[in-house]
Amino acid sequence: MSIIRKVSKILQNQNNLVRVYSLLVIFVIIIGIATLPLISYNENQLYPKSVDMKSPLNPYDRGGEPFEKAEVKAQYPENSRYLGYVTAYLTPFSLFISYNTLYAGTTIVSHPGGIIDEILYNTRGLDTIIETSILFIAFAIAMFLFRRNEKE
Amino acid sequence: MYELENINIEGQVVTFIPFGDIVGYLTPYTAILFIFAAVFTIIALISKPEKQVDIAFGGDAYYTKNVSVKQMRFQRFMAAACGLATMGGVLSGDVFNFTLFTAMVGITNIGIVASIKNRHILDNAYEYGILAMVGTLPLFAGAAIIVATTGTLSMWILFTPLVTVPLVAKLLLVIGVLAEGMAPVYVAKAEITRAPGAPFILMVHVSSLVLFLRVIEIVISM
Amino acid sequence: MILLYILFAVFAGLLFHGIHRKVIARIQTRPGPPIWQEILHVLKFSFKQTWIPKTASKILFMAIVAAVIAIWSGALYILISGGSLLIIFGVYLLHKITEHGLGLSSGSPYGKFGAIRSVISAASEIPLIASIAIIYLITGSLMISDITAYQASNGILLITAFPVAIAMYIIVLSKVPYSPFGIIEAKEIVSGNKTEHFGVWRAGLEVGFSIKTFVLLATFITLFIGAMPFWMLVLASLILLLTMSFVCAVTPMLSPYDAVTIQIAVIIIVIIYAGYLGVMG
Amino acid sequence: MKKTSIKAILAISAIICITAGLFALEGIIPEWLAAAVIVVSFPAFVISLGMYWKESDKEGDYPFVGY
Repeated sequence: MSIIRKVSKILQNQNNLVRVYSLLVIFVIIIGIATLPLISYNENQLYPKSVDMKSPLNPYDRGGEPFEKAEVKAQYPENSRYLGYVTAYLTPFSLFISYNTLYAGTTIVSHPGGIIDEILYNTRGLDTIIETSILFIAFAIAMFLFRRNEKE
Repeated sequence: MYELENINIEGQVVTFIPFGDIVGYLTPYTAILFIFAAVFTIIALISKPEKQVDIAFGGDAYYTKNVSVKQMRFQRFMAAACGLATMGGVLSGDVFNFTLFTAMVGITNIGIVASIKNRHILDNAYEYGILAMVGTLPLFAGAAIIVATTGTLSMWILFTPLVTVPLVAKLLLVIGVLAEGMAPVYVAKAEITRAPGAPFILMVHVSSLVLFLRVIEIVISM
Repeated sequence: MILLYILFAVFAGLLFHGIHRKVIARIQTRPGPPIWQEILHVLKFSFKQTWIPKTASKILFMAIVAAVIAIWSGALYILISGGSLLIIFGVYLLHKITEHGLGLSSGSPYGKFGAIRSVISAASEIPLIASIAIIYLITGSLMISDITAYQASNGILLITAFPVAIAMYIIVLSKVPYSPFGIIEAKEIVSGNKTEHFGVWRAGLEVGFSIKTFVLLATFITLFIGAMPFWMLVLASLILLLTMSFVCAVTPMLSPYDAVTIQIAVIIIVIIYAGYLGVMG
Repeated sequence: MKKTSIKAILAISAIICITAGLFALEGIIPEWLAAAVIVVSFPAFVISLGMYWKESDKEGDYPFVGY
């Protein structure tokens, strides 16, 4: 059996698919580690992030008072006319949590209306829409598969 | 207002669409991809699935497989979502936005074949789905390394010669799209092609190949 | 002007297919058909009774034929006007999609096998053609007009970028009829993905494929040898085709996954070459 | 499809192809626009030409399924 036959025998088995791909990823990561000295962190970040351990909204705290304007950086400010408004809008319940505990930030993702992030809604709104669309698609598939054996 | 600095690769910007910080654009190259994806999405929406002919072995008989209306509706919905995600990925002018659209294509591709009751196809769809999930790691890692080393995600800035994007980030992006769309060896995807519902199955290929074309353009330009 | 070019490319491409068949036959010591056989084929097909198979997905069945002609006419315009090489690369990939669609749309088992093989071969053909990105590393531009200008001053790319030329040669080779890599139209699956497209549909497909052959050969010549007058371009394409006819005549068709493996081996060579270019500056 | 509608498509696509080509030659419309128009109308021309010559009136049948 020639070497070509041997290689194609490995490649044509779909159970090896993830293994072959992992080899590819490992190869790229080795290149990445080898070129690590050439890569440096850029201090001048467009979306700066500082974690304030004292804030109850940590790590989601973008600064600014609710209903007031805050300093927010954007790549193209001319496209976001309401830049900086509604930096952190909290529902009354979330406001209550943030006044009384230090852990509102850890629960924000788990209850609705916790925080409306200005960066997401004004400057990167399209991302928010796609993220939720991906979730919806996943739910639609799961729902269809769950109910497909039901009789009408 | 927005201009690509290097027009040697794909020509001048024809039009742009600003969504806040995400400014999508079309050049002659991406416009062709966009039109192609749009045409095939429309075909998937308006055409009925084919009836696959199968031969019963051991005799002269053959029979046709019919796609049920319920299954066709779901496949059509997924094909439309897949087409929209593809068009979004082609239009996008932001690296993170592009990776999100790519991840969405990976999920809808599984959705298109998920409704088929055929063990062989589902086995392969499972392997392919695992790969699509594994592929999100290099995909988003690539975008993360780009934002860490350059401080921005906008392609308008990244395509200028002043900004250097590390090689590893480019490679990670490419192999991420490979896994979401076409897989290194394509074997599972080739078996998925056996599923009935040709106009919808075709969207699996349209989305992955068009996004591969787009990522090549992004990587060369960066 | 573009209309004349398209009409010329249709006839030149069909004639190329005929010459290709003739040369293969002569190498295999057969008389072979006359060189205008493929033109006669197209005429014959367009005068045949035509319908759409009952099991087919009708709109897809028809639209795919139009798509094949449309994308390659577009590629021809890009090649002549010296546009972006990326667009021709894109059209090549869109052609892969139409190949899948051709086979899937009819519902015939043979068409389906052709489509599956087309998907398998996409695994290696697509990364292979992506190696034209290396040309950007060398010339600093992907516009065909810039690449020919670069070759006029710095020597032809066939010599200076030999591994990429090999990759492109294999790409063009896998798209000519009777190629060792042409697994989608192997005889054991009748006519592969074209099986159910008969009559007018086949005539339309042959028109599209003839433009495709012409564009791919002319792209290779322009890309690796440089700009030349149009009649010389056609002549050089013909000589390139003759080399491919020799390869096709003396090699058997590979089994599907072996074709993929061989192409992957070429990809690895190209990647090593890219790494070498990157290290050397 | 009816023969008359095929005839109409054939005539319209042929006229569009030729006028686009002539207009580009005269410089009335830019060349890329002419190319785009021709790319869309040329396939319609080729297919409708064949259909005009010989399109069957009878319904389709089942595809070739082997010997």
